[in-house]
Amino acid sequence: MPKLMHKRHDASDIFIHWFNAACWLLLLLTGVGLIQNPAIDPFGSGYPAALRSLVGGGTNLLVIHEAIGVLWILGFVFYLAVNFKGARFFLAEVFTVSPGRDLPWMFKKMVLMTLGPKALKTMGQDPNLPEQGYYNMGQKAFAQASIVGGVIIAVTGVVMLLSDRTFGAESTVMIGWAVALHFIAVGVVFAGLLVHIYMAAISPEERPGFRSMFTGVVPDDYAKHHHRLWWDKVRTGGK
Amino acid sequence: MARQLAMVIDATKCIDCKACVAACKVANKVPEDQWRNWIKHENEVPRVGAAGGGKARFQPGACMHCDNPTCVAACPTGATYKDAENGEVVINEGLCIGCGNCIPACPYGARFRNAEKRKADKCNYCPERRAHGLEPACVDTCPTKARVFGDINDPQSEAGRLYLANKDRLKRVAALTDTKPNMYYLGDLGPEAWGGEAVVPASMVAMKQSAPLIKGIVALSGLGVLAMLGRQLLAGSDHKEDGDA
Amino acid sequence: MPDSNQKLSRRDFFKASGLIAAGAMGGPALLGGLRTAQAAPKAPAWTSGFSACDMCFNKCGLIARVEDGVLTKLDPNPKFLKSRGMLCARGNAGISHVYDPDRLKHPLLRKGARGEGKWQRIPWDEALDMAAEKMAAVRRDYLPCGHLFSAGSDLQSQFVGRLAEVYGSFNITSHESLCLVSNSRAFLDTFGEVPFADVLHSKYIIMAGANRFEALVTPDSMDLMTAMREHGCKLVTLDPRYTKTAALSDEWYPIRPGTDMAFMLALAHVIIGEKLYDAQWIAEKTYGIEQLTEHVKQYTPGFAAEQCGIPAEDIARIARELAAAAPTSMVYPGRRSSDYEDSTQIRRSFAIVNGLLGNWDRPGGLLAARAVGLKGVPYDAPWYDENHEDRIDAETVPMMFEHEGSFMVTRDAVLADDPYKIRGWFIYKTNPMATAPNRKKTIEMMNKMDFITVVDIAMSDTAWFADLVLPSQSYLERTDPCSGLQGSSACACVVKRDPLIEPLYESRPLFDIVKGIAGRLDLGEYFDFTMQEFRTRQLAGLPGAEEILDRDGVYYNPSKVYGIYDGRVYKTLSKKVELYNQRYEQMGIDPLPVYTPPAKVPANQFRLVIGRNALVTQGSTANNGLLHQFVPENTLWLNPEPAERLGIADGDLVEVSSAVGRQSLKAEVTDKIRSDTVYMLTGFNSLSTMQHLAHGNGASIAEVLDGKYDTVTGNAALHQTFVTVTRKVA
Amino acid sequence: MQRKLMLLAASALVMFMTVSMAFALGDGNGRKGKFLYRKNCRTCHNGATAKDLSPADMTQAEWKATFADMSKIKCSGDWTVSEEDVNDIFTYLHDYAKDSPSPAKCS
Repeated sequence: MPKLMHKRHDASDIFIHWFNAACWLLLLLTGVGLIQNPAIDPFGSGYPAALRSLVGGGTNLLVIHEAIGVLWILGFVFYLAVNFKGARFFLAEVFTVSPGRDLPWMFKKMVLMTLGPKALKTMGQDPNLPEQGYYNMGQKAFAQASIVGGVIIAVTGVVMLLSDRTFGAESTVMIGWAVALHFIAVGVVFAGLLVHIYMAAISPEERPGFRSMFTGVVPDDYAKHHHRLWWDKVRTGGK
Repeated sequence: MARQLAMVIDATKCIDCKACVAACKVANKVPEDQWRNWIKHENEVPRVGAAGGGKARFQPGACMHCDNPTCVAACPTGATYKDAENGEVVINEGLCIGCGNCIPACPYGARFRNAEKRKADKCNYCPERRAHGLEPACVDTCPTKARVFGDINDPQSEAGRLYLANKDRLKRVAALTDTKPNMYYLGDLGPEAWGGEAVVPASMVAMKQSAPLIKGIVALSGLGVLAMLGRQLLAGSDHKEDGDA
Repeated sequence: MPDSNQKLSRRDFFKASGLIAAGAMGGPALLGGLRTAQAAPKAPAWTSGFSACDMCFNKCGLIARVEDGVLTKLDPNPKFLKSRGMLCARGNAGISHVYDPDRLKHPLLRKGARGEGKWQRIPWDEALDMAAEKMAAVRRDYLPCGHLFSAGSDLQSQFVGRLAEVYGSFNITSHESLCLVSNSRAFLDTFGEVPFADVLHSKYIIMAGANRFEALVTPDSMDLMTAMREHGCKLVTLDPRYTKTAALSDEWYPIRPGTDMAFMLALAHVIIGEKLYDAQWIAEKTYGIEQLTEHVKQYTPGFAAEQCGIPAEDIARIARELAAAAPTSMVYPGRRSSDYEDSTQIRRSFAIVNGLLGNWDRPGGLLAARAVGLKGVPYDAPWYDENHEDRIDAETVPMMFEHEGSFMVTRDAVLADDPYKIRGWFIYKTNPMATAPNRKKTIEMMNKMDFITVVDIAMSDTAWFADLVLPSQSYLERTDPCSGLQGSSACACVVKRDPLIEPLYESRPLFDIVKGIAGRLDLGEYFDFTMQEFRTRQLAGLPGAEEILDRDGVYYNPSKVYGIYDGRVYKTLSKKVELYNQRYEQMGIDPLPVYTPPAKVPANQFRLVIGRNALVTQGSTANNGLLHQFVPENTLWLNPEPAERLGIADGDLVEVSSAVGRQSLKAEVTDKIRSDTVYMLTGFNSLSTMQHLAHGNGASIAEVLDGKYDTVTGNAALHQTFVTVTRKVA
Repeated sequence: MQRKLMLLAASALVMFMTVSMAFALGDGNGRKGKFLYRKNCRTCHNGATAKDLSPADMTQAEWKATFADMSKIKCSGDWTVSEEDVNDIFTYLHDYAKDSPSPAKCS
């Protein structure tokens, strides 16, 4: 008898996720290649120099980065147009945090994943995790960071794109800050990204979750165990 | 010996006729009311009679292609860089987006944001003219030939000859920030220390200060992931709470 | 270089590679294909052509760079020795002159009242018909001399003179009688020729009434710098303003305006008194040393000190230093000398001191014109018995230059219709409305005319008040005749001009315009040649010159520099350097310059003096887009002491008013000018609103200057206007 | 006798005429003189048939001397110009003589 499955993601959700991932990867690669100043080089100036000579110069690299950036933004605009309801649901879920449940979950999960349940016991903490909704707090934290960060990156990106197309000398202060914020936002979100990739794609317990980012459905037991509050609703016919 | 394109200028010969400034504007299509080069005045106080005669000096100048270019240090993307081959401080107009960081970072005010191209702009020694085998526009047109351009490390070039012959008494404009400028003045250059201070915009300072923090955060989360990965691989067996499918 | 700056502009890359799709996959093929070689900066494809600059009279040789039919840069011609291989700021700004958006585009006929600025575009044939018809009418009603012709310093101006002569009019004026005729007259009547200064080899130079490091850049400017910095030449500058020349000279004295003659005669007093001159040269080559010795006894250094405001011992010392450096020393002849009613005599005193130094025709001194070898192209003009006897300004001043005339005297005569009426005016590339003093009189003069035709490149004020305005071509769009130029010790050379770009709009060269008019007046036979034919006849005596001109942009005649007068007589009555001028004596003019102190500047008034700046050519470049950025407006130089007394701060708007007119402009309070003198640049605040940059940018000096003239030559006297300056309450 | 008187009177008249012409010479119409010179004299004095002659070849004094006694001028015999024209031609030659104040252009 086939296992009971629950629908977790629409097709457009899946598309936008992987679209975002692909763009993020390319933008990161080219973006870091655009940074060439010893004071702020993430990996020293070797990488940018190599990448630039690969694509035939900084000019081309910037054009590629800008093109993908614009594509990335258009992708989200397209997603919003196609599945605005899904987007609203996603934002609602991500930004509703119940401190009582979510924060302890976050702390316990971090300890569990690194030091294991014994460490929690020695700290006098109940190793069982509070129940979580559609998204657990880790997912919510990263989502929040990548959304806020993403908006900053997009806005500052557009400012930089328009800088030598429409802006006059009086706006160089704004453009300067756009450069700085772009750099910082990418850095912060990237930090979160590392954890996200591990948790979602490598950590064994989230295998079903990972698969759901392709199939869109999750098995009943996974849902019950990982997202109890969402499982209760789904079982009784909710979403 | 690496090449260093530079100018050796005899300010005593300058008559402030603005030919070099006009020629530069035309040759490089510099927009209205923007300039790539200049002639600095000392506010010469009129001195009557024999005593005070002949002291006035007019000092032609432009971007000095410094050895310690504070402008390059302020550029996030390396759009402007000191060319290792001939010592020129170049602006790659394709890569520069006109963020303007480098402009206040030059203590001599040699940079500006080109109103038409909306990018950083400064003297680049007229590469198009040099490709035609011509001198930069300002050097070519100077009535008294006060400006001499060339590789100061090449004893055959006129600039080199002048540079090496007067090495000990050549003077350079001083600024509050020492950028080691490569514009050398023979004899009395008139105004000496008019250079200002290299000011790095607050946003760039913020970026520089935030870089280590960002690296720290990324490193931290990286460690976290490694820890989790380590735990997963080593202690994979002991927490099979929810055996997957 | 790590990455080539080959400019792959984003837009084409963006469009061409359809990157949006490719970017998503990031295939290696795409990335590999973009690698570009480390190309050197691409040399723009430009063609180069020789020409001669026309932004002032110097005609410096230049090389124009043209990129697909568009002028992009004017470079100096390194082979052009007269300009010492340089091109000044104005020369570089020639491109903004050619591509000035305010340039005249097609023939315009006045609608509405004169000066109202209403114009109607008409076709060329109709315009030429009208010009010829109106000229014929003037000749019918007022005889041929009833028509006035004026032309600026331009290679084609000689054809305006030719048209005038074949039309039958003797009345030709030019800008020379607003500028240098006094100086030319004085040196001509002393040495028999107007000299060129061999500044390069001079050891001691007194520069009075000239400002070679600032007013304009001539061969002397470069030579003076080389002489001072490399040959140890000493420069003494006399100028009421602390100009850049004063700032760079070894000694500067803020001489009281109008007292230069006292200074020069005091120099002569010392040189003769202390026998510092070369007695043998003076005996052999000069005439009148006895009379001069007697004459200058009264002009002691003490006397000059009191007049000029320069210490007597300095005057005496300078005289001795000047004589000690003779013959390689000089009182710099200069050019513009339209200053006082006795300017010719003032400049005679300059020439006489040079005569005492025995520097004529010798290194470091004053040089005669060198043979260039260009041939004239004579023509036999018709004769009209039905005509006035002589020029309208004849017989008013004793020594007027016959074919330069005197604009000032002509203007008065036209206004008085005495001795006869003038009702037609043809003007080419000169702007008396901006350069002649007392602009109201010039307007009155224009209003007397039945018909005025102006040929110019822009709507100057003179064109603004004309009836028919014809668009002329700039110097880079037309074929010009050859011209012989004097480069003092460096060279004597020939230049020519060929078109470097297609003519803009419906502009035509003056030669074609004049040829069209002459044809319509049945005078075509005097213009039955092309410019090329004209040039060939000019170069007849110089075999191979045309090829060399095409190859180098200049042809040098290896003519003698010094000793031109060895064994030749001077073109004076005594056939010698006339310290004492016999012809003056015969004509009742002071054979030796007699000093008369200038009028005292009335209380709380100022003397307005003239001066130039190498970025402005009198009345013709204030609208130049590039030069405007250097000098957007003119200002009134005012000494701090009177400024304080009048409550005027630097930058305040002030009103300058004289007996003839008033203007307002910003004050520039500076200690670089005497307290009894004020100064402003010429050529600003045009009435013509079709010159957007030059309209309303400061003050027009022509409106304020009073219109007196030199009693010997009729040259304008531009330093004799007293003005009051008051702060303008905004 | 009467013929002699007549002859005497005629020669006196001619003498008077030439002398007066010498004194009357000058202040003619130089411009017309240029035209007349070109029309009448230049045709021969173009360096081919006769010496290339232009005003600047002699000084003002030399011109005066030449015209003082016109009979000495070789070609004066075949002049077909009026007295007044000769005076105009002389004025032109004299006013533009080698030592006349000829100006310089603005070069």
